[in-house]
Amino acid sequence: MFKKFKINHYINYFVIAVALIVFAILSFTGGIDNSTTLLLERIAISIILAVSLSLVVGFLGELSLGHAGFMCIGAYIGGKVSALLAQTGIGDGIGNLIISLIVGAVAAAACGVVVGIPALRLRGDYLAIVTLAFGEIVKTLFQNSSDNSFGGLSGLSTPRYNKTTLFIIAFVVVLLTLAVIQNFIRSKHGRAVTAVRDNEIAARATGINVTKYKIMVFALSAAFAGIAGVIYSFSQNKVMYTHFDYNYSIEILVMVVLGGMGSINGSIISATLLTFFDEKLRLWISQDFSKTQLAQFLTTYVIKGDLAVFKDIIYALVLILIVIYNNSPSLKGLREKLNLKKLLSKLFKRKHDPSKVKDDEARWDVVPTKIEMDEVLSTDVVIDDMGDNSADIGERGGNK
Amino acid sequence: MAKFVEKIKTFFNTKIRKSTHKRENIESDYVLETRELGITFGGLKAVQNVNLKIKKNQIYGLIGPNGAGKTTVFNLLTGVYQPTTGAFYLNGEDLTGLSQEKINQKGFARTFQNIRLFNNMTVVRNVMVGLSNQPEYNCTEIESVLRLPRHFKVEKTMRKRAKELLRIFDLEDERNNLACNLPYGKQRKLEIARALATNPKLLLLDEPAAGMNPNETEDLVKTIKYIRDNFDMTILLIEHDMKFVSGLCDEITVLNFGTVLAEGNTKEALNNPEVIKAYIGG
Amino acid sequence: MEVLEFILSVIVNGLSQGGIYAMIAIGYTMVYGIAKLLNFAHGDIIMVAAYTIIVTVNTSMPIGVSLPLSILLSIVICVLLGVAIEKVAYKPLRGASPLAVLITAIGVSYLLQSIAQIIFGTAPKMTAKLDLGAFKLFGVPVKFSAIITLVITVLVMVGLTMFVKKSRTGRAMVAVSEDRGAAQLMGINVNKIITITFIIGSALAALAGFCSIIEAPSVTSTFGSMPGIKAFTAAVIGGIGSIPGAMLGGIMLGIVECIANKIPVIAPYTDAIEFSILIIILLVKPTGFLGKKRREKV
Amino acid sequence: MKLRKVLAIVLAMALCIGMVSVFASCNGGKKNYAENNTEFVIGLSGPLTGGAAVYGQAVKNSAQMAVDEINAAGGLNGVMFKLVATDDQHDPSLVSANYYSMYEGGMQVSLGTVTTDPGLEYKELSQEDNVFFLTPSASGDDITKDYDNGYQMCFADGNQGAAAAKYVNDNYAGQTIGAFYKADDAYSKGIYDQFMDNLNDNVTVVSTNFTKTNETNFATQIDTLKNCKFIFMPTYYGPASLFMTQAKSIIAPDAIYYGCDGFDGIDKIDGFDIKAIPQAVTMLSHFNSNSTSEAVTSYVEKYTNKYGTDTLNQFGASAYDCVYAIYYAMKSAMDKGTAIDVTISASDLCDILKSEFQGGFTFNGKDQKGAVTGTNIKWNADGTVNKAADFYEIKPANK
Repeated sequence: MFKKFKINHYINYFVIAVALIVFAILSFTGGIDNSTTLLLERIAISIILAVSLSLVVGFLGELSLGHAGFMCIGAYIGGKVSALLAQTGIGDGIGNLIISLIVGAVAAAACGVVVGIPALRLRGDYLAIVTLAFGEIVKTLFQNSSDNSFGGLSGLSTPRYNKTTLFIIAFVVVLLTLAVIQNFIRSKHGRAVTAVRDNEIAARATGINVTKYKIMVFALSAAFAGIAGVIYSFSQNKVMYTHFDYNYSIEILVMVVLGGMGSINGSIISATLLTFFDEKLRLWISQDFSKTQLAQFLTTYVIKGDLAVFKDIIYALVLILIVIYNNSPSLKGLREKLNLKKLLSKLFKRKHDPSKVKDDEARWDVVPTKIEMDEVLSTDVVIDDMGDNSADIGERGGNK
Repeated sequence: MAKFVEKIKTFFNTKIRKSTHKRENIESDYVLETRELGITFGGLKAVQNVNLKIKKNQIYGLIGPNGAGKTTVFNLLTGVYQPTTGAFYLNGEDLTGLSQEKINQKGFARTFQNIRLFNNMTVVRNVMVGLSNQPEYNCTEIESVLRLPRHFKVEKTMRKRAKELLRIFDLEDERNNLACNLPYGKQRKLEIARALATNPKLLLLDEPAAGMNPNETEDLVKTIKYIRDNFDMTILLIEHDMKFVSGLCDEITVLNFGTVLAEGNTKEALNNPEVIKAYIGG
Repeated sequence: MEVLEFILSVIVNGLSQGGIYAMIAIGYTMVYGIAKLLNFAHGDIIMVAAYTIIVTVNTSMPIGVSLPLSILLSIVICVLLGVAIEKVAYKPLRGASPLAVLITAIGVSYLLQSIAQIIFGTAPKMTAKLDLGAFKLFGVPVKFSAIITLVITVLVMVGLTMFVKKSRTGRAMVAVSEDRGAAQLMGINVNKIITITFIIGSALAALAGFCSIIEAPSVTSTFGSMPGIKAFTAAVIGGIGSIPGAMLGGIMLGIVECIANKIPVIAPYTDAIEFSILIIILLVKPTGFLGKKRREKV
Repeated sequence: MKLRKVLAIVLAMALCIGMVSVFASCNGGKKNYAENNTEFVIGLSGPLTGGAAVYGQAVKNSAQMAVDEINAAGGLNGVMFKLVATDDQHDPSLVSANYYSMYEGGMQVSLGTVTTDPGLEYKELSQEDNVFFLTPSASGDDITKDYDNGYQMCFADGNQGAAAAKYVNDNYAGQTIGAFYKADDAYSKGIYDQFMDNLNDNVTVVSTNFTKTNETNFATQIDTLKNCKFIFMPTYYGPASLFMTQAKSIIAPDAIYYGCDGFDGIDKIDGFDIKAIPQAVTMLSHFNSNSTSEAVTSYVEKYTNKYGTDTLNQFGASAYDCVYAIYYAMKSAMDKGTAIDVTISASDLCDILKSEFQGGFTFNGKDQKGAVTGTNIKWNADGTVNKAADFYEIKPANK
């Protein structure tokens, strides 16, 4: 049995668990500040969001811009349940937490199914705009809810969970998320999902139930986004709908893309780093940087707004540069020269030879994801739309 | 206005079309039998009145010039298109109107003219996807996610079976390569292996020898015969290469402009003057 | 009277708002059709145009000089900016995954917004010189700005349709959007066509910026994002890639928005209604109203 | 393969150790984070970027100006002040991070938040650690409720709404008036709700609102209000000025716009020519930048010289007063013999300031010459401010 244990499949659990234990010990011995626990909470939420979105974007190959919408549902429903439970005998302990997490996840998953249905007919950018629209609709609905249902414009008041220990729960949920999503991906079902991504028509012809898997993936991904939302609601006194706009969905997407689509570990790392730097940069610029001579000069002569804008500029520039560097076809040579993996393998004189790789060690998660434009554009085989474009049917031309 | 009404009518017609055919099983001695199979796109009759009768263990050829409707027949048989007329039966069981997935599960497996592999997956996993619907590899999502023993058992046996299939096609050494990195000929073979993995009763091969050199073609002929003999398989294939067809097929059907031009014994059908005329032109 | 007023104001305001959406949507749809990329920064070009116009108009020049100059200037700046964005951010990614291009576009959008904040600060920039007043039509006040927007929209649409149908470049654009590879083989310079697309798209965005400014003479750094999203919605409703589709989608969205805003009970749900319409239309017709079906060959 | 495993484990370990060493640099518990301070640290969380940044910047600039002045004059018994401002983008969910970074960075006293929504989060956090805050502009009624460590320099929304309702009751009985507010903004909605609650039944109100932070097109709202002669506008000046510009030729020229303290600064906006608005513009406020009082003119002049007129508004004026109020309250306590060391903990300083603010401390500006936002300012037991509000006619109707 132990022979089956593939360490490189579990390294991420290991790292997170070790980090969690270290921080938990520190937290109980009073070794970390509230600002750090808050940051850890945020990182945990980002990781859950990024990993769950990665399931849809990286493994199913569909672009979703409505992830914040699912999170919004989780935050509001879970927060409301938690607030109601807090008034009853259950109080605001761990029981409350578990029930709210489950209810939030189920509510979000139900909405995931609803979004999954259009995903059967639409692909690519069409689906992207539908998911974006979904997120905005959810936001608007909560915005216009009545004061005693979900708080409407003034937001929903939720009990704030003990902030010195919430991050521990959040990271336990991260581990759970990872376990479920990784195990799902590394099973025959995950293979089926990636098959649908790679070639939907062939997947159908191979007997894969595309409908089932698409809806399942959307529901699973939404459920974890909902869980992230519930944790978010525990970390706040108030849940405001404004937090869940499409910019937030895009932020999550950026984490997934920068981490390398289809790479769970990449998503984890980029979610951690982006959240960390987002926080630190914001505070650094408004506190330390603003005291420097350069900042004085800039505010006096160059910029009209506040220095805080610099965070956005740095973020935007880094984003553009990284994406261009990683994806530009003309920089391929440079990329290969500077490839870290290759450099490392040169260092250890190891050559990658696929025929010698043991079966179980072939990578699951790092795949060069490439969504072909035409494939994205096609709405796929919808038989009742045959209409009048008969010219392109049949095997004329026999292209490949 | 009239055009608009017409459009609405066709819109609803296409919706209703699915339900007009009532599935009825028949008595049949054939693995595949089609009756008056046809499809109309808009006003164009792409395929009409195709009556195929394929016996068990036959290798059956479907030939015809470009645009004759061969691939359309394949698409009809595998549920990509729904026929406007007629029906088709697998061992007498009516499969008309079922979804692609269902048809595959009933026992039709196909390859594609323009190869459709799961490019970003390894070779062995391509085949494992094909295996995943077999009852002996049944394992629910819950079992997989919770990593219950069944998951490991299924994965192990599936992988073993996949390797066996790959060995037949000389692909075992390539099993951990990404499918998109295989050379063309091997990609074709992999597609056949994947189709075979779904344990079909009828294998539909769409131009399996396209783009292969004579050596590879010869090899392919052997492999197809091997499949028929060892897997107890019935095979329907589309091909252009006459030598390939005459060396392999027991019977053929010749299509032209969506209608059947000739059918029956390979040699006789190929020597039919109509067929020669259709191929050479005139 | 009430009914007449309602109808008239819906027609005038809805059409002018729709016209603005249509002009932005055309930019989206053309770039999408030809360069196959979702130019998320398109909305921010409107913001740049709006800043340019307000800054120019606020100078001491008489309005008769500064207004035409500002329009001209905004078009020139937007065109240069659009082309620059294309060359710097999108061109290196030609042939890469569309998702990568989308992320870059988002980055460019953030960048433009932050730069605007640095240059102009966060306070809204306003002008008092662009008030065009209103007149009464059947007793209903109608703003001149709405009329001007309508005129500009009609001119742009007619002009663009003519351009695409009649001119060589226009036909080349259609060819590239149909099949880039084949167009290239036919001797069409695809890079040039893509640049021209960005030029036209940016110029239209500048005009849309002008129309928004005369309607509400104030601009902030996020001025373009919501109209951008709405226009993208319009482009998808009309069938992305189709120019008449973008016009149709834009005008439809403008009218829906105007009607929803007029009815107090549903006014808070305006955005939700617009987006629901999008979802419903896409579910019934997955390619939008006038979009082309591209089917995968099997 | 072995190498890879080893490498992976080593990397993982390195990452863990690295993270731990980054995070856990100090030991926690209920400790005094100010023990290494060399200056008194004043904290502030406000929208420095995003849609509401105008207000955040006004507060930050003015508070910095006041701090610089105090330091230039020798600080408090030789101890200088330092302002730490953090960006919350008007998003309550960013407040906790800001708060803890400031608190754990040595903040001893604070100006709370600039806007109300984040302020509600801030008040919960600050009361746990007992940190004193005097907010310049978070005017929500709930800001000072429940706990005793929060005070306001601006009028609470309820008071403003009630005052406006009284004015309307007195002058517009039996008539129809209009109201225009931002429905998802605690400030605007708060005043509006109180206004409606206090209004007599014989006044009919036509209400319209907007929600988007960056809304620039008010055609629909103007259309709704086009027959009103009196329009109550509890919004900030930005949207109000846009409304007026767009409504210039639609709303009757003899109509009156009536705003609250958020209106202040409306006549100073670059590109907005208030004289071109035919209607009268009036407001109820604690700050009028056109006032001739010495405190106001000196503040306006200094601010304009340093930061221009773009962000000159009552938020800033109020923040300027806040810093001085804290300064004089500390001074007053020291004069009474209470020792305030530079390393005093936030909680201890909070107790001192609370007893000052509840013990009859009166703030009357720099050198007792009158503050920018009022004279002889006192605080009620519930933390709300007690000062006079003035009714200003910013601009009379043309003709």
